[in-house]
Amino acid sequence: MSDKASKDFHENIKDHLRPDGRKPDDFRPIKIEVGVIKRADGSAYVEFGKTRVVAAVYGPEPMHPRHLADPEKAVLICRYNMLPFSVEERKKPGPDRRSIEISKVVKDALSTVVVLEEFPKCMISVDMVVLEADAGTRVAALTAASLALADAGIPMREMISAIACGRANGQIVVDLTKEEEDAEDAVDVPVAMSSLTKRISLLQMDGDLTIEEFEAILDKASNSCVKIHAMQRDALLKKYKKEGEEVDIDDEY
Amino acid sequence: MSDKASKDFHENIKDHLRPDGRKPDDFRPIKIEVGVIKRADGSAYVEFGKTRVVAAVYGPEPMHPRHLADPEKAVLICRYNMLPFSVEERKKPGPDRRSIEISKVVKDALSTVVVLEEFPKCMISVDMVVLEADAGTRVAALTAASLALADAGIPMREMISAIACGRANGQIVVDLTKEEEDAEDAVDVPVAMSSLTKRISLLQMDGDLTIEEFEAILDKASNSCVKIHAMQRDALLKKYKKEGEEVDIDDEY
Amino acid sequence: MSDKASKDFHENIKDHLRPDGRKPDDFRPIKIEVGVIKRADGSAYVEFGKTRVVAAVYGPEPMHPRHLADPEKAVLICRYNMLPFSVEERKKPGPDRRSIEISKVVKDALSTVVVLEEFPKCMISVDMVVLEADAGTRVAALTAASLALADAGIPMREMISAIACGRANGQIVVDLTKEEEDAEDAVDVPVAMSSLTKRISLLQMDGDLTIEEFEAILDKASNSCVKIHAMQRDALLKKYKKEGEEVDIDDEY
Amino acid sequence: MTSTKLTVEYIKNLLEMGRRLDGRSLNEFREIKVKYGISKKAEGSAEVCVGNTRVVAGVKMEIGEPYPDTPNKGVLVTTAEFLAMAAPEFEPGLPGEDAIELARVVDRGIREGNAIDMEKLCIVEGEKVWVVFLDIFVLNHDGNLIDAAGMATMAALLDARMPKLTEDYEVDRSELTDPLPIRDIPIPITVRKHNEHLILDTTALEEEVLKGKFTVTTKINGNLCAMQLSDGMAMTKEEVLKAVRLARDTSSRIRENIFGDQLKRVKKQ
Amino acid sequence: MTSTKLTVEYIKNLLEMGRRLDGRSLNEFREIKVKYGISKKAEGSAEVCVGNTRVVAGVKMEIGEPYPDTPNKGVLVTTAEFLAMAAPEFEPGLPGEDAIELARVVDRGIREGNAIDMEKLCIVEGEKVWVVFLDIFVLNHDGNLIDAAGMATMAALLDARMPKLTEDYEVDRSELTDPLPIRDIPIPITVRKHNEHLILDTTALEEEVLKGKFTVTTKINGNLCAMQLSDGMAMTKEEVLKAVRLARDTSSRIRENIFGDQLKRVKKQ
Amino acid sequence: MTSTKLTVEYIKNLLEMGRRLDGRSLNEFREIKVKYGISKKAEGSAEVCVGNTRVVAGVKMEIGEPYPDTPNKGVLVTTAEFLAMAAPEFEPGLPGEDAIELARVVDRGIREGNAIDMEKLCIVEGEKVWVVFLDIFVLNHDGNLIDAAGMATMAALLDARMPKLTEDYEVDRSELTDPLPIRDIPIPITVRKHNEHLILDTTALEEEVLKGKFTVTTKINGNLCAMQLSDGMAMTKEEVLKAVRLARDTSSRIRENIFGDQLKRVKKQ
Repeated sequence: MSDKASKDFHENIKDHLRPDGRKPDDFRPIKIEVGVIKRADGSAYVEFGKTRVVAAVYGPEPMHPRHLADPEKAVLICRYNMLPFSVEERKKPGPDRRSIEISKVVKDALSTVVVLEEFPKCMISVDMVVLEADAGTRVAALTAASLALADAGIPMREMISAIACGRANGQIVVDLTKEEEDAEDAVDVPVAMSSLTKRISLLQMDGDLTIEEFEAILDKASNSCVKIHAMQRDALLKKYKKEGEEVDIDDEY
Repeated sequence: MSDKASKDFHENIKDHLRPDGRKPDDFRPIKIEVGVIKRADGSAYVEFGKTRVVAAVYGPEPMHPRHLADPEKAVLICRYNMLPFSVEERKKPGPDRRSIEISKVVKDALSTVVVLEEFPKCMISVDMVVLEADAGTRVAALTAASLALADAGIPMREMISAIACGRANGQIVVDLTKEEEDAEDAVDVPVAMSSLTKRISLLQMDGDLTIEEFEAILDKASNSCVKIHAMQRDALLKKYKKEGEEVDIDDEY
Repeated sequence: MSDKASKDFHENIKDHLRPDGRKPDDFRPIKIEVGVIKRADGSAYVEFGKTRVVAAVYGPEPMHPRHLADPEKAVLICRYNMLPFSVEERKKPGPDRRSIEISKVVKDALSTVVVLEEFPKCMISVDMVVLEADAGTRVAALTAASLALADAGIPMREMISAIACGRANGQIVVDLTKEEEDAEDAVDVPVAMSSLTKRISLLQMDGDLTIEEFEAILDKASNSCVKIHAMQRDALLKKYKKEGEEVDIDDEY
Repeated sequence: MTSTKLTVEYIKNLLEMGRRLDGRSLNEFREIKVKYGISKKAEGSAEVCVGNTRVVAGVKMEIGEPYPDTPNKGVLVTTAEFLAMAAPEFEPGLPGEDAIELARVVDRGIREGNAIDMEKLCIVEGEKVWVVFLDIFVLNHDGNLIDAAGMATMAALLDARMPKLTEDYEVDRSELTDPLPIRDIPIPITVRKHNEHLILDTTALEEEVLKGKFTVTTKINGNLCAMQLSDGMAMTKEEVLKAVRLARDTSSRIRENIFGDQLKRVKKQ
Repeated sequence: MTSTKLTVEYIKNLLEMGRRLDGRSLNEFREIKVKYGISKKAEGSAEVCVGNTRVVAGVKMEIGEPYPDTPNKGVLVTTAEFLAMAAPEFEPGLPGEDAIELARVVDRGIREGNAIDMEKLCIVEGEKVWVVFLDIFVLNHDGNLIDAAGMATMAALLDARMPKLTEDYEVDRSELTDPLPIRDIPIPITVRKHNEHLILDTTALEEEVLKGKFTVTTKINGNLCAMQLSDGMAMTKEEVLKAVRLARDTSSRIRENIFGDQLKRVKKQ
Repeated sequence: MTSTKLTVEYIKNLLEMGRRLDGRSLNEFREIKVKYGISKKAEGSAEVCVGNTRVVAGVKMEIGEPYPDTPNKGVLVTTAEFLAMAAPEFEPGLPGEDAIELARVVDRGIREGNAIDMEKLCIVEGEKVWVVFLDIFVLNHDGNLIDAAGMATMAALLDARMPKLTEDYEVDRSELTDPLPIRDIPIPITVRKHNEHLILDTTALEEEVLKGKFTVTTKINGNLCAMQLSDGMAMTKEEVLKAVRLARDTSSRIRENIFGDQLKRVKKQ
């Protein structure tokens, strides 16, 4: 951003309080819990305000159907689903085009950190279920999925944390609600970043942004991901402490 | 049932004639025929009044797709289907949730008597088609399926006979018609019983019954199954006589 | 046809010009091109007036799923599809009953000339896509498919050429448009004929024809197929000349 | 060589001598049996057996909208299913290409042969018409399915009576009124070929040898109303014409035999 | 012998002595936990845990047309899905026969047990009624799914408040009004059998041994409103009656324990 | 090592030196050819070739209901299919996740870039609006499908003329009237990455090496209207911003080159 543009831009933005009383950089109340689905190899629950998501991991296990196996690495299978009663208007059960796309970008993001090469011919399944949706479900799902993989002991080079930032009611804000997403000028940018190399692996946008606005959003998002990551770590530690195990979580988690 | 309750209960019930002139314990005209589908390994036709069902059996043959084979026993596959023109309002062709459930309970019932362990990795298919439906299609289908299995020479520990009993127009009756099923107080209870050990392997109910009423229905149903079984035996004997074969039907059939 | 009948019949027919100014035996402007889809093993484009079709061939390659392979010959797979915007009223994407039937009759016709026995356990796929539809799409598709197979170097005993003839506005005509197909008395008869043995391998009809009329249509169709074949040959030669290859097309093409 | 292959070879040899396994002549049909009213819940229904081939068909009628281009005509919807019980090679599931082809060939025969007076099925032009559902099921497959299906469909149509229409255009099935308005009785006849021989009414075993088929549907007046060559058969022009004539003559004979009574009724109109 | 098989053998031996792996008596339930309002977007929702089995259910309401034969009643639509996350053996995709059976058994209990006063869901007779969607999801499978699903569904129904209806019959979800009219609290109880023993609330491991099941749903007054015997269990008449009584008594006890407060409210009406 | 693998290695080595197999520079596009009106039956249609990549798109318009939350706007429906003919690795059947992603990314560009003035497609507020169907088909896949699809879609929209609306709100396709109201020309540009290098317009072979992609769609005024990072690419913040600028500049250049005439028309409004 040029200095001039940056100055204009920041002057236009007033740090007024948001509809739910938050400041621009505030998250909604976040709750993260690990190990919530007993039968699964790993699982996590993530709550961003009224957005609530459960993720569970099975694997690695032999790929089936077998002809889809990759001889060089594990196949990562991600399924994001909203429960019919998680939204205002009942959603028909089963995947739709939106959920297929979200499943794909979540998988694409996770595949940048999971050490798939360690398990040729295998599959690792990640199921994400949205219990209640109030914006930010894909980033909550990805944050939960990343934790569930760690909980399942799947080797990862680093952790992934995700949050949506954007513009609403004239200012750049963090962790938008559905109400903010419905604002006239709203733009929502879900972003995922890795914990060590700080690389962005999920990034979507639709709306109308200048490059300067986008840059400001990206800044806020990457700062936010660092904070989310700290909460993910805490949740993992909490579970392992509870289980009375030797706590020795690698740096990347 | 306590003696008191039983007395009250039976006094309340008057053995009046039914809409089609039958007495409470009367079946509708029943017609049973074996060997009606030439290409099949076994088949049967059962008619309870205007309810008409054909069943045919193929197998045992190697299970396909192979990965669904059970290394310890044959897989029993049952498919119950109503033809589109078998009911008042045309039914769309193909399975629906109701027919999937009926296929399942019929399979569950048959699996208590068929000696599946004798054919590991195989499948035995039972197809049932309702040509015309006037209540009692699942019990007619199960009665026909059991015969078709016998006709196909599939080893069975005993035969299965089935009938629906229930309450209609204030009394406990046998083999309800659709008209009776539509009565204000109607409850329909399909029941299947085996021929030797007299064990119940299909039992469904929905409505509102006291335990005493249910007990009376169960009594009538088990008596009726004994009679149905005699007719099944006759039909089998008739076929084998026709074929001029040595008639040597085992006791269980 | 008896002489009398034939005379009567031909007198009834006046060789008046058609809605688009063509004479009864005239084709619409025909354009044929070979090698239009670069990734495919063979491909062709055929235009009969405003009817435009692309066909592409892949194979022979090992059949998958494997359990559908034929140990004695290659399996020929044909898929005919209309793009949603190829017709007046948008067609939902994906196969429907009409396109499944057309795919089948095209496959049946091609299977009379392709030397499938040379490639046991293999598959040869023929995809046909209708870009714009103005009657005669199946014969254009089959004409293109036959060329695409030749372009892919798949051994064929002879070439197949196809055209629709029929009755419209009181006379027997060649290569009907949609407008002619909508005439009160219209009957459309798609016909495919092979190049050497002149055998008919696709023939469909629905409408109302005397045997005499049908015979006249069949005559026109077989004459027309000979002309179509010449154009197919030219298109093949043109491609190979362009490529600067030694031109040595077998007689059957 | 498996026993099936041996049989197939044997059938081939017989055909070359103009003979068949069951002793019939090449253009002789098996016994045809028609049973009407196999489901009282249908507006019309019938079962047709051609030898061991067994097909049922039913007619159901509902109120629906006409197609925009035929606002004053009823709508015809035909489906067919080869039930898994009908042959070991049939798989359950959605109708495959053979069942779809059969339904469409039978449908075109009924439709283009003007079997039903579709204009009489118009209730309110452009708004409400009768929709006729024709559902065909193969119970046992012993060859020649299209012909059997065509006859079963025609029998079900001839059996059909229209349900009562209430004043506010609802269907009242408690009362059936007039017969369905039938104008013609098109019959499909399928011809197969072995060398120079044309063969009718093939059994399932014979169809192992004779893969290709050519179906010709003809009306009462001998006109052609539907044709379908398929399954990989190639015929010369002369063979096609010979087959068409054979089919027309056979169709006429069978129509007279199995629908003789109804034929008089239909012709009178 | 795999470790699972060993466990299965061990469970079998224990059952023969009338004992269970987790020390419970044969007709003893695990701890039941109910959590209401797990999705504020639903008209009603609840999660029920029975031991490690975890099921969520939600109620959504829309405006729709009544069935022609019940023009003055609302419509109930029940679906169930065994989420792939709930057990390694569950596959993603359309609900299988077990999930369909569960949905239908729970539905029949709610429907025939008159849990909802369906007449109060009529808006304009024959034209507009409330459609109640009951969606059930198994999050973790540790056995006894039907009972847990039945309780979760009942809890979601008791949690539900009706959305506001605008003057032109549109749903206004910004405001929830009265509770859904609940008339009864039917509870399904599933009985399994090992030799002469009847067993309640089985775990997933126990269900490896005890394949067959018999579910009995009873109303507040002790009347039976739904039954389902399935999964290949054969019982004598006497066993059936014994199981029915056991289920009825257990249902009554559990209803009192987990829905005690609501029970008073419902009984008062 | 297979020949493909060898090629892949060779491409990798070239890219490391900032070079490409076909001699282009890293941010150089192949020749782009646009052909309008490939189906006269469509309201608008076009074919775009980018090198050997070949994509067709068509516009069909129907009358439908608006979404409740945008009662005064038309409806846009975008589908995409990778035809089996387009590449040996494409399977027939329902669109897979890649085709769905492409359709949704292109759709968001058109929608959020305000390519169409959706308010002009309102006929009767809250009741009747034009539904615009955008159908995209890949005929030959030689890489960079999203960009080619975006251009083909935009070309089809610019080609489109609205059908006539009769007095009783029926579509009369015999007469096409005004052009579709186009307000902007958003163009998606996809950036791939190899080490520090950003690469544009990759071929199918290059995409064997460069799996991840980042698509940025920009409007005439240079604003961003859609982005999508996917296929397993991880970028630093700086790389993202560099890619966004590269995409914006390229988009502007290509818009001018292939839609120069229309651009003037659109800007004038």
